[in-house]
Amino acid sequence: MCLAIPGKIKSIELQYDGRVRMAKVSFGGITKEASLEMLPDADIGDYVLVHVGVAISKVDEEEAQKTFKYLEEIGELGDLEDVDEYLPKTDK
Amino acid sequence: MCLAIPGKIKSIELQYDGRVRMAKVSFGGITKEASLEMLPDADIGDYVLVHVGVAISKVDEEEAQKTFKYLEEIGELGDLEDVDEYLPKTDK
Amino acid sequence: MKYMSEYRDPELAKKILEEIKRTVSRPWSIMEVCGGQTHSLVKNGIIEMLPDKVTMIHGPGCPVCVTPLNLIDKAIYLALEKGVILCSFGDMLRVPGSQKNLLEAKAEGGDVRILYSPLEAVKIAEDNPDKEVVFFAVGFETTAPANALSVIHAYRRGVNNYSILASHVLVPPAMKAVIDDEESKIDGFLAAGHVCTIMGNSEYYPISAAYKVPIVVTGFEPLDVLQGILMVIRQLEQSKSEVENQYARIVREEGNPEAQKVINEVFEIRNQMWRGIGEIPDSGYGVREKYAQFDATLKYNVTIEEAPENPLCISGQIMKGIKKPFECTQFGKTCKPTNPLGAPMVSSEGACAAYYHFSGLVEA
Amino acid sequence: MKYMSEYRDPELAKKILEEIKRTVSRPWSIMEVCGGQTHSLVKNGIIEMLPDKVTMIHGPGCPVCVTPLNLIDKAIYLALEKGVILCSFGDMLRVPGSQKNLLEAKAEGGDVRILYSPLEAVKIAEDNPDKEVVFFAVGFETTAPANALSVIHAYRRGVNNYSILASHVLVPPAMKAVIDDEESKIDGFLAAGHVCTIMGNSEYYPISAAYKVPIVVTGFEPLDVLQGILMVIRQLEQSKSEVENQYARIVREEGNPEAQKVINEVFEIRNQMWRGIGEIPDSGYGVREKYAQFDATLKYNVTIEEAPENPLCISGQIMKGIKKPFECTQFGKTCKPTNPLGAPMVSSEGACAAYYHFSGLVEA
Amino acid sequence: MSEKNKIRMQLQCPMPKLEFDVITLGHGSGGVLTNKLLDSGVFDLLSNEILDERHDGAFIELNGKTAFSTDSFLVSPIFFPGGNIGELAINGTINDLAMCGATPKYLSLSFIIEEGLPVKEFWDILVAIKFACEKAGVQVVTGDTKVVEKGKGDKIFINTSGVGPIHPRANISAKNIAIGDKIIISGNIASHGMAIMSVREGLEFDSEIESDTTNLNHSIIKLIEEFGESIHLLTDPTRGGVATVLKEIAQSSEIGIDLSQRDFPIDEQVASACELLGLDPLYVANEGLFIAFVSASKADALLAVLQQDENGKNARIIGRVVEEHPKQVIMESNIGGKRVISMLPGEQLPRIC
Amino acid sequence: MSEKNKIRMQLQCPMPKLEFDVITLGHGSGGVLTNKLLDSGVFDLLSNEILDERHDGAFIELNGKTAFSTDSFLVSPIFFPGGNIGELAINGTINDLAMCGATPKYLSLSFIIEEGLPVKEFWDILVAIKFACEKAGVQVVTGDTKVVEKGKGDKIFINTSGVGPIHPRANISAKNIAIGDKIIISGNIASHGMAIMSVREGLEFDSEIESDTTNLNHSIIKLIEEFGESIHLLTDPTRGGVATVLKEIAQSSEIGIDLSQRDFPIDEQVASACELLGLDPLYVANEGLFIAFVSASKADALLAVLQQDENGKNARIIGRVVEEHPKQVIMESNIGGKRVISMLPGEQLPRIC
Ligand code: SF4
Ligand code: SF4
Ligand SMILES: [Mg+2]
Ligand SMILES: [Mg+2]
Ligand SMILES: [Mg+2]
Ligand SMILES: [Mg+2]
Ligand SMILES: [Mg+2]
Ligand SMILES: [Mg+2]
Ligand SMILES: [Mg+2]
Ligand SMILES: [Mg+2]
Ligand SMILES: [Mg+2]
Ligand SMILES: [Mg+2]
Repeated sequence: MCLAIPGKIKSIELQYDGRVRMAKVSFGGITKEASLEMLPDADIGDYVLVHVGVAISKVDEEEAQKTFKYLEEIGELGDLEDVDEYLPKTDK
Repeated sequence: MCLAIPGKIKSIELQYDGRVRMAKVSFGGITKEASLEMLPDADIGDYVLVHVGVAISKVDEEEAQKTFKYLEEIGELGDLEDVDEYLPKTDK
Repeated sequence: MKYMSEYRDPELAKKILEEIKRTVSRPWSIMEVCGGQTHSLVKNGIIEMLPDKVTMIHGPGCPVCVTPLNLIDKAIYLALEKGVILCSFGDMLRVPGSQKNLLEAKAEGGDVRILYSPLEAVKIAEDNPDKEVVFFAVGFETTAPANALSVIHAYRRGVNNYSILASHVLVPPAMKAVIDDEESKIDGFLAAGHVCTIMGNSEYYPISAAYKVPIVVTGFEPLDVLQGILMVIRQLEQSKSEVENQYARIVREEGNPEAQKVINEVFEIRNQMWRGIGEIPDSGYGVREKYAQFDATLKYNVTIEEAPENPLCISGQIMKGIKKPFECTQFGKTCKPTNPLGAPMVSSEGACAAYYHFSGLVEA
Repeated sequence: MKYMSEYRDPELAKKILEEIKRTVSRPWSIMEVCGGQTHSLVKNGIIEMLPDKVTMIHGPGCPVCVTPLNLIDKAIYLALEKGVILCSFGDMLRVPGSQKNLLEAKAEGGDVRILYSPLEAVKIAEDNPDKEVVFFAVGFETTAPANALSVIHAYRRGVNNYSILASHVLVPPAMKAVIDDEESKIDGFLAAGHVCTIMGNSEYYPISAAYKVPIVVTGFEPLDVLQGILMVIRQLEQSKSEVENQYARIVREEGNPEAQKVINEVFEIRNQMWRGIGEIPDSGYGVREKYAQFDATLKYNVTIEEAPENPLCISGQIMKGIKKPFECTQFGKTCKPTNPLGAPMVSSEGACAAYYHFSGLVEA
Repeated sequence: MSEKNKIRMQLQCPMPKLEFDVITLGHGSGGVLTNKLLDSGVFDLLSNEILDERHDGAFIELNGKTAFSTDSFLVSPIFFPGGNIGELAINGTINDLAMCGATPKYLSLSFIIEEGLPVKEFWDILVAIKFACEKAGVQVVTGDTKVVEKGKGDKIFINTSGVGPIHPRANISAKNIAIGDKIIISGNIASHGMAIMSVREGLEFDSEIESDTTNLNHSIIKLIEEFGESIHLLTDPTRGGVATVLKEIAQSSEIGIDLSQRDFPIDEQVASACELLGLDPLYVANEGLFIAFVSASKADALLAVLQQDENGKNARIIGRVVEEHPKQVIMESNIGGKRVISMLPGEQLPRIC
Repeated sequence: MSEKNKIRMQLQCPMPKLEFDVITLGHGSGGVLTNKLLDSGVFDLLSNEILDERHDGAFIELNGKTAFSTDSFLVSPIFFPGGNIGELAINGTINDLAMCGATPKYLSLSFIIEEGLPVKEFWDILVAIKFACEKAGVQVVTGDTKVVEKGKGDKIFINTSGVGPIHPRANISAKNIAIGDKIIISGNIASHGMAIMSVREGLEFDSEIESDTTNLNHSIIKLIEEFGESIHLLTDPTRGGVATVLKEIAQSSEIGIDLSQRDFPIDEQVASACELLGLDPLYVANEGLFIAFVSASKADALLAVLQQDENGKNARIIGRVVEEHPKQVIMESNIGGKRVISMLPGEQLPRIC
């Protein structure tokens, strides 16, 4: 349910008589417009989660690493050289 | 203009709540319905001229021979054995 | 078919032609009033068989050709913009309106239906109660009774989603208008047999008397037309100007009184626009007030700007017999059946199209 | 794609699985509330990878599946009989109404359009001022803000030919309804990450406390789901019943206040029919009076008889986790994705369809 | 196809029980439903070793000079007196191949179905296809089925393409036409088009008129075997009718054609129907008719043989190739007048008023 | 076709001046307008000796084992990133022939045009057809053009059928598939379908995704020349995508197939677009892609050769034929789970909610 995917804001413009901030969001190289009405402080460069044309959340980079930290915590990453390897990389 | 062709009334029935006499008219073997509202005294077996679904005239058998009589008159049928040859034949 | 095939006999045709040749002593111009007669002349190659002294002039008797441009535009508008089921006779579909024809409107998605009879249109209206059905009721006196009948049927049966877009034209006023034109050179008329079937012959006596022209009520088969021509020539050669009836097997002196009654019930005489000719007083039928609800012109109150006719088209002169189609500068060049500039190029009964198709003058 | 691909790492997945195996000591039934999670489980083959002691129960979190039959019939009626442009998300189109689905309505000539976003529908309405445009606004809390936004856009811009046919369902009341069922055997929940993105976590504390169930707000990628499962199991094994947030990269404790504002502006909470489950109090959103003109249910006042669900379909029990799809007598026999008897066989997020497609149990 | 034949065929080919009543979009999606349709037994009607391979294409054997032809068939209504669109599509391509002097052998068959077509109608079409193929001795070896939404098609369109070896004695080419060639028509004109008209809404009439759709390949091969190179050109006057096809030939080959209206064979009912609707039979479509340009010296002999054939009973010489008026077709009317024959400017419309 | 190519083609092929802007019913009537369209110069693009004969069929020469295939093409929109319906129709049949191990040689081309199609669009389609034919080395030798009323078609449908000699070293048949065969895919999946999606109204997105439509015949013949009988089966996963085609093969040949999701080549943008719309790329249509079943011993060598080919740069081994689970296709997911691959139940719909 509620298919939503994270993308990076490439540009922002005002539409609908200047009332609405609309972003061009890049998802792995493809671009789609999304309304920023739910994220007043989202800015160019931010990663946002987009659902049916509306950005509904900013991705928290720090929290994004928690899954990997959690695994490290439970000892399962003990044999991995470096946690960083699994952390989100910067998108081209 | 006013394409109309002669056909023979095969049957008559009342339609439109019994108000209208409609005929099945045969034209060289094909059959099409025609209203008899303009020909109150047309009957089965009569040849009628039909235009856009309405019978507008009964063919006068006697007059039909006039063309051939006329030709005879003007002397042009003189060398024909028999005028009858050119007169309308009974349709199958 | 009985009463048709026998009037196509080649031997007899030849004999009448010989008699025509024998009879004619000087040039005569004869107008066949009716497009059906034009069709018969060209389809059977009669024009070329006639002696040079006999010139046939193709009259205005093609209702499809004289239906005003504006009315075609209205029919198209009703089909495309008002979403009505627009019913019509087939040959009306290719007649150009100012922008397009009904065939194109149909191709663009308009519900345009070709019917054999206006009575069918009333049935379609009954079968489609939540649609409006309009019949494009063109025609001469011959067709007026059937169109009127459709209104009576709808009236009787309470079919309120039916109406007609009427354009009825009357032959005798047109004949007068044609012969009144100073350039006209008509010596005699073949009157339209099927029009007379309805109206009888009485309307022609005053014309024949006033203009001193022979008028022969004539049928449509080759022998009919040839005999009609012969009868006119005989009168001309004898300086007579009478009304004769070549087509007596079909046409009664008084016409068809029942049909006249039906016409009178639904229609009244009014001035009428003739495409290519202009307005002719008392030359058309309009729907009477009693049946106003079946008059599509009132029902939809569509105002469409009068579009100008193509100025290069001389169809008026063609229909008055002043010029022949091949005297038109556009004939066969910019104006062809695939791209008609004027109405006479559209219907195969139109003088220009008839010439284009059947005569030896042009290349397809 | 960043923030997706890294959560699909096979090595890490294996490690979490091993930790799950190590942790679990007795059988647990965990409901993933959201159809997106179900999809992830089956598409990635996770269910078979889990230890036998862990049973996943597929919850009611597929809005497409729980949209009332009657509302689908209404949407079809609007498309076919009222001639509106009916816009919808794609997966709604194959959901069976009582007679047919929207895809069939489209195939029958209805103007049914698949859109990515409800905001597009407002644009379509603006571009087609002489047409009515209806957006079939289904969804959970995640989608409600976008649907509400479309109404606000239309309101602001005076787009009066736009309305929504709304069917919004709320997750927490459904979770309660499911766990309240006496046959229910749910030990813990993976809460729907994207719903929480909007609403935050606060609604789950009372549930977790009242029913003594661990609730872990969880994402949708394989690592997310696996980690969520592990977190639930850890709590269960330690007899805890807390609310945890596996999906903190996206979900804030308080949710998205702007989105909540937009929802509140346009919608109010009301009772809601859930297909296959029945009416659940306070489990849906209706359009507020201020925006009544954009409410298609009021605008068209369509009354369509409630059609009975197929009595053989046990979709209610499926969605409550009481039964597995293959325990349905119709599963894979009369009921298949090509001929779904109930909604869970329709959307590929529906529990029955997910099982049908991706699990090893059936032949296509 | 006559009523009797139709009933016989339906008895021989009872429709399999199916899960669906109408063809839906899914049946053309390439997925489960497409396969279900393929496996439903519906297509078993056409089963043969080559088709049953169900590969991306068919494996066939051909050696030497081959004819290859294609046509898409749209006809409304799809069922009409004397046949349906199925046999029309088969016979159409078979006849085009025959006109090349070939023995039609393998056909492809491609459907574009408008969603909502009753499976029963599809079945009836396939049954007609089956029998048409059997009668002509051809096989459908490869096919395709697509489905379009309502309003994006018209019940069913069928494309057939076909191949077949050219008869060694055949030498068919417009280039072979010579001054003096006789023009032979194989039978009554205008039957197909008037059969369609007889069931067109708003124009319908009762008649015994049936479409003349049939396969001409056996008749043609017989003629070629006997008259070989004397047959200069073969063509089937389908859309546009006899007039259009002859005018096309006159123009492209720069020859003159003289025709005699009197000699055109036409069924009385068909002629009457043309009178009723104001149509010229010369422009009405035919389906099971051919025109042959034959060297003058062999024309009578060929005509005699053709008149013995079931497809040539009403065959007649209707005209000849002349040196005069190149590119022009001139017809002597029944009463001896002359008229020039041009092409149909568009679809012929009933002329009523 | 890239933008650059498109512009080059348009420069090379300026449209002739025509009397008409749109295709109308008359152009399909078989009469004057049909001839006018044929003579307008529009079709000169495809001119060749055989086609120019303009007979009822084409005269061609074929010797021995031949492949014969047909397909009707409907695509909306008719112009899409990377191509248009014209080249799609040419490449589609070329590829079906190639999948038979044949060298495509002669094509038929049949149009069903919805009234109102701008002639300019028709021209652009013909230009694409011309270049696709040239690239593949095939000739259109026979054709047909029909026009339907508005609302009875969808801009343009194209049927192509084709024939070509089967390569003497080819032995393509599902019967040759053996346990252990490797399954090779020639390139990235799902590009065509997602290129279409990217311009579907209401779903559109910006991307560099282009349809993969291309002719595969040269690539295939090269492989056959080198690997002959080791290539057991060839097929192009068009409608229904890779999943559907493999499931069909597994079912009809009663073999098991194991796939590895990890090994499927896919363009990042295409993958992202699938995520955005909730589509499974395994079910998305391809046009210039093929799947080969190759005997295990030759698979790596073949892959190496294929990867040198312009149509095989991204080729990969994606699975193998197994004895277990006959008729089933089982895929190991990225994270190591297993799922059964079934056929698409109908058209795949964007899954958003
Ligand atoms: S040829 Fe054309 S332009 Fe000239 S008068 Fe006739 S209709 Fe008008
Ligand atoms: S398998 Fe079908 S009938 Fe059974 S519960 Fe699922 S949807 Fe209902
Ligand atoms: Mg293929
Ligand atoms: Mg052909
Ligand atoms: Mg043909
Ligand atoms: Mg195919
Ligand atoms: Mg239709
Ligand atoms: Mg032909
Ligand atoms: Mg094919
Ligand atoms: Mg193909
Ligand atoms: Mg053709
Ligand atoms: Mg359309």
